[in-house]
Amino acid sequence: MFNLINPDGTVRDRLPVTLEEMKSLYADMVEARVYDEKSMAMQRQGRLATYAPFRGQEAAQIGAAAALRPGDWVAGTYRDAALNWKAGYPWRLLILGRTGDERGGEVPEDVNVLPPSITVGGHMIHAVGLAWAEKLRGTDRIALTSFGDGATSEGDFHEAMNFAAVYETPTVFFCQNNGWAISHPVEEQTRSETIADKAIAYGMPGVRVDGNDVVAVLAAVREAADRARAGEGPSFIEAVTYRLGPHTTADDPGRYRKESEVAAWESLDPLERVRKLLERSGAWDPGWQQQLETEASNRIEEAVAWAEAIPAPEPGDMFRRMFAEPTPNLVEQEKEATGGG
Amino acid sequence: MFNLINPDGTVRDRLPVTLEEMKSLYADMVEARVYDEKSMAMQRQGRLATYAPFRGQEAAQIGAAAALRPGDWVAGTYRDAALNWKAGYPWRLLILGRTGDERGGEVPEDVNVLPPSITVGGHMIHAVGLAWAEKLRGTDRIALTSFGDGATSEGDFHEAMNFAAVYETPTVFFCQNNGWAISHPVEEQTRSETIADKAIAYGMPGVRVDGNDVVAVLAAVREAADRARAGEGPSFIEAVTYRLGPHTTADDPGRYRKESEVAAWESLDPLERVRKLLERSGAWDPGWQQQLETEASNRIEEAVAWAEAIPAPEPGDMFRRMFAEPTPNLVEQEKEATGGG
Amino acid sequence: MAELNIAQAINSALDTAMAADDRVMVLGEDVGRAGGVFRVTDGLRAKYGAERVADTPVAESGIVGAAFGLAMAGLRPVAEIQFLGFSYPAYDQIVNHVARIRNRSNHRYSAPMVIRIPYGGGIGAAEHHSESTEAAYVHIPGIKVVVPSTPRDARGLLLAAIEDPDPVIFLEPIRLYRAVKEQVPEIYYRVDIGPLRVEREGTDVTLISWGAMMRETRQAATILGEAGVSVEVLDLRTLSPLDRDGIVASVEKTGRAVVVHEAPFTAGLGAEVAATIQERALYSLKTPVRRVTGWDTIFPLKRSEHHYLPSVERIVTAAENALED
Amino acid sequence: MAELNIAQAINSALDTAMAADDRVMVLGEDVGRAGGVFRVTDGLRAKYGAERVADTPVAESGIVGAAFGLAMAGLRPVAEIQFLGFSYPAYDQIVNHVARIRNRSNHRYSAPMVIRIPYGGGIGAAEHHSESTEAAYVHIPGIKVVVPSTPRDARGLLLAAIEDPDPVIFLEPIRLYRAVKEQVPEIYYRVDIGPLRVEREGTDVTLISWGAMMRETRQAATILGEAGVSVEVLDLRTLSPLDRDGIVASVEKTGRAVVVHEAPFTAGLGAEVAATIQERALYSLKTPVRRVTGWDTIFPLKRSEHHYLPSVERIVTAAENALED
Ligand SMILES: Cc1ncc(C[n+]2csc(CCOP(=O)(O)OP(=O)(O)O)c2C)c(N)n1
Ligand SMILES: Cc1ncc(C[n+]2csc(CCOP(=O)(O)OP(=O)(O)O)c2C)c(N)n1
Ligand SMILES: [Mg+2]
Ligand SMILES: [Mg+2]
Repeated sequence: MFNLINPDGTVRDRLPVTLEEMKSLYADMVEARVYDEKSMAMQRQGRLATYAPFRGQEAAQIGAAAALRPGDWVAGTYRDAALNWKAGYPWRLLILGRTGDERGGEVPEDVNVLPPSITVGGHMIHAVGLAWAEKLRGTDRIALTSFGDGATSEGDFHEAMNFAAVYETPTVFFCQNNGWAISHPVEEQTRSETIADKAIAYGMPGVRVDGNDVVAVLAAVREAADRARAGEGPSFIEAVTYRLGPHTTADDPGRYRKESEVAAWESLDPLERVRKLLERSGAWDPGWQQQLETEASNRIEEAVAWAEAIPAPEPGDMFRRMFAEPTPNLVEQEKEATGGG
Repeated sequence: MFNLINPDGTVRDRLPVTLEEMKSLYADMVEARVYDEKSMAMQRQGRLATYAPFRGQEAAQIGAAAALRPGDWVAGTYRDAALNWKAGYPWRLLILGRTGDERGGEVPEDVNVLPPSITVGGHMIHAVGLAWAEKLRGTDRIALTSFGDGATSEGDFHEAMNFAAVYETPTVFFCQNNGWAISHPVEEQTRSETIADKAIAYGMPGVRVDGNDVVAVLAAVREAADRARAGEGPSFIEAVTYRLGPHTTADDPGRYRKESEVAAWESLDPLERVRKLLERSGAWDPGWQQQLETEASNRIEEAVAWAEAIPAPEPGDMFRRMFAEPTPNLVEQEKEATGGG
Repeated sequence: MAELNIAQAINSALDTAMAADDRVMVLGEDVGRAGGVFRVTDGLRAKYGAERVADTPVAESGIVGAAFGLAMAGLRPVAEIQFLGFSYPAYDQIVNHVARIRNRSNHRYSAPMVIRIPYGGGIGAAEHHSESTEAAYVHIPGIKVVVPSTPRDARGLLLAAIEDPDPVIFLEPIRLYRAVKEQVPEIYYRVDIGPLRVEREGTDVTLISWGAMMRETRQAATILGEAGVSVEVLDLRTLSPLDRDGIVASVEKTGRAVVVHEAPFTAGLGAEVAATIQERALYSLKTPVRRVTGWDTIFPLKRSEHHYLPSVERIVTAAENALED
Repeated sequence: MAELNIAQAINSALDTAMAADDRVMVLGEDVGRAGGVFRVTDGLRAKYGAERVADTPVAESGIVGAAFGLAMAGLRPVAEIQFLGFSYPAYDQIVNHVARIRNRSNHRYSAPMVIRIPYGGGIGAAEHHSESTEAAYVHIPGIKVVVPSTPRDARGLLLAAIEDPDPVIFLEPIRLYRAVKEQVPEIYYRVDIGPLRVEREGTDVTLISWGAMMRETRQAATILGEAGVSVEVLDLRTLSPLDRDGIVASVEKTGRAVVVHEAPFTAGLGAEVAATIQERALYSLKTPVRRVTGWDTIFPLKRSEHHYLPSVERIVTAAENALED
């Protein structure tokens, strides 16, 4: 398994990033964690609909997104808030979406991130089509699709991998193997040696990387992205990580996994190892940490305030976003729904 | 690629079959070819609905079925008439089915072959469920599913392979790679080195065998079947063969493949190599050939006569095979359809 | 007798069926260790083991296809699809294989299996978690579709579905799982697949619904009743095959009907009910059959779902309009 | 003008669209080298190359899902599914993604794509090759469904569908592909998605159908006409959104309607048509709307097909019964 930074913060190998880059990756992971913690709290207060926390997967998500360029496509899941944010999806819209408002899916025109996919498996092929279009148009844009270990059991995973390989689309398949598909452990999901091995079935390069090592993830995804931009086709990356929290705020992990397993992974925390590394190089101190957390917290509070200030949707809204032009049928139903009819 | 008998009829290795067994495998292949040729002719005369010939694939189909035991399950396709027949599905019912009569799907109670699957990909998982049931019941029955190269592109292939591996069901996945999915060549269907390689993605043993070598196929399938019966789970076999005829009687291969390619495969004919081998061992002469063909022809003509003597279906039949007991709705509709209502 | 809600009644039916018949098994995502995302299969794995209560990979087509094979081989699988919106990857297996094997084999093979699927909105869930596309299954010949709205029907219908020699889709009203409790017999009993249940008798207007919308329909009936209207309420319970005689008998009496569902309006099951009524009871109809349904939109997210789901008010108004003619 | 049958008209529309707009591409099984199993895409690969006319692996979900990505990125894919019975593996992609992205992203993304699907029976085909499950798509909000019954409509509707900013399912009546020829304009023209076509005007009874069943419906109209009945014939052409005003206007005039389709009876689109008529024109109805449809059975194989497909006689009889009331 490809890894560069050990859990204790020592380094395996020369790092492909500068100290400044390390610091900003760390800052991003801190901001993501603050978002995750605030979201959990808000959900408990009833201010958000069900929320799927990514605690423990910050390195995987920030590292992957850090390898992308503006304009690249991203198709991720309900658990990829950190990845989507780093790729340009504003916190405020992610939060608005989580309040249960479709307007949260209206990402800015200059950001090519898709609204998070709620169905498992269906969105990977979209990143194949998106990348295929860029290839046909001759741009150097690529598409990254993020998904979990469980998603690799869906037939759509197979079709997406195969289409990408057959048409040599510039697609990066980024799998966050976080150990569980809700209550189903990855060992029971498949009998392949590793998930990365599945790439062999498609003649696609596949690598297994320490998903809690932000620099290793960044390096692996960058290599895959470079290959894609160079016209060398798709790649598959298995980032081995762990979901420290519940599947969603509606889930009770106590029913299916041991606290000891969680504790073991807590000790592999993706933020802590970078903190130690930075500290050792004199680039971290508690003051800076405090500052990072406060600034992140402020930005997210602003986003929350913005999202919660958005007036409730109008009864007519849902009719007006079905088609570019509402059909007569929808016009009629909107009238009826809004008392106009 | 695993192979025992060379195209010229010389032998690579000690054969795991007796001369008598060789002779009966040859006889079966001859009978299958006679059936295939008669079916093509009957279809042209308008006596059969569309027909999918298996010419060139006799060794794969007879070899695979020869490795099975009575009671084993078989889930194959529209092209697997020879395999199904060898597994116990009577010619007369296969022919009745091809005339466009559902009664052709009513296989004898003591034969566990499913009616041929017309959809591509959907039936493989059925063989997983069937085998799973036998495993749960503790019998030593297995299930073999036969499908083409094209079927491995369907998502259902992936889910079937994965379920079989995860639950260690006694399933044999038998892929007849005949080079084409209608007009789509296998090289364009996937980028994996071989189709057998796809088994790696499921931690399943996968072998590539000369599909025009009936003994090699028999040996490979028998090994997989033995493993399954011993509780060692599923296996995947890629039998490399070729569809010498059109995809179906409605197809015109001239639109997508070269005659030279067909000619090259004609010289690898699965029957001819066994004939030469038998001849060299003094176990074949033209008289015997004549006898085999006449006997096969007679048996098939009998089956045709039987099928064509079956009176036309009654208008009410379709209503009575929807459920064990027709619903009131169907009873009412049958009355209406048959003028009774 | 035991005081059970719908989730408990289903759990109890599964327990009873598994105890009575060792061919019965349960498979699906998170049905084992977790006991199902709605806890409907809670305790079954502990009691019957991981082989008979199998957690599956996330692969709906595989779940249904494997259950189909298990059923053809003589077992009685009860497959769970986590939400109706996740049943679509299995649509091909259901339509092209499960519903067809008896016809394809002229009775030689059959698929005695149940597909349990929670459906419907009202809990502020994420996208795809509030679907009510029962019509897409009712239109398919070869498979039965049932949906209970009470604990007693839930237990009896599920036991009947598991016994049925043919495949049955068993829809479970998510927002009613824990909403209603009633006394449910603990013995083995069946609620026949087919007949609707006249839940309330009346002579002025017939309210027709099923599953989760029965709650609003009942409330509307109460309001109308208090206003002096004699309301008949039908709970269809079985959506396929439809109890046309039961529907027609009621409308011939009342001459007015309102059909209520949360699925989109166009080509929803309400259309079939209305079409049937005008076909067989046109001359009894004093006024058009009203359809109170979801809109032809995507089921909205939490902040808008109250704008989408048919309200008690809409049902009452539809009935009042019907009564004015 | 050129004398074209429906298959040729569709081929011509694809050719015209690809020549006019290089964002348009075609993908599907056997659409390239083979020119499609019905030869509908014949010649396009030679003319526009393998990149714009892509043969795909046998993977319907992949075809639709990839086309969806291509469309979101700004291309105009026209995906072909070989037969309607093979569209079910793609049902999830169509229902959960293609039909929803505009709503999910509040207009930020859209899926301007066409899914071409041959449908219907009558050619003695193998199982799954004769499906007519249009209702399962019409019920889904967010996607339009059209089906031509003439070469002129086929070409104009397909050009309109390719131009449409939203996804369109384009159903092609297999048994009419080569059955009818007519003069078709070779210029670029559109047949609007939405309005039905009054194919024949009359005052006694309205016959309503679409796609392949238009042939039997026309023949029935001729027979009735010769018997002195004034028949109005509607070709719906667009199934979603449904032209309710057009249907109602006709029945208000005639007071009698027969809706004809080959899909199974229960919850077929005929139910929606009948429900709409009784809702909006009940007091004009002199008699119940009749439904002449396929049965609630699996579409049978060659030897029984004629027992399943609605015959001209059944349509004539239904109209005559309507006229007797
Ligand atoms: C098609 C589909 N089936 C089932 C579900 C319910 N579900 C939501 S998340 C999940 C598990 C996914 O696990 P994984 O892919 O590993 O992602 P993770 O949640 O671990 O990030 C399931 C089964 C779904 N959303 N979509
Ligand atoms: C789900 C589905 N999609 C498409 C088809 C149409 N079709 C019939 S056979 C075939 C090609 C199958 O090729 P392969 O699996 O290699 O089997 P072969 O015909 O070569 O034996 C296709 C696309 C189908 N029958 N089912
Ligand atoms: Mg996971
Ligand atoms: Mg093939």
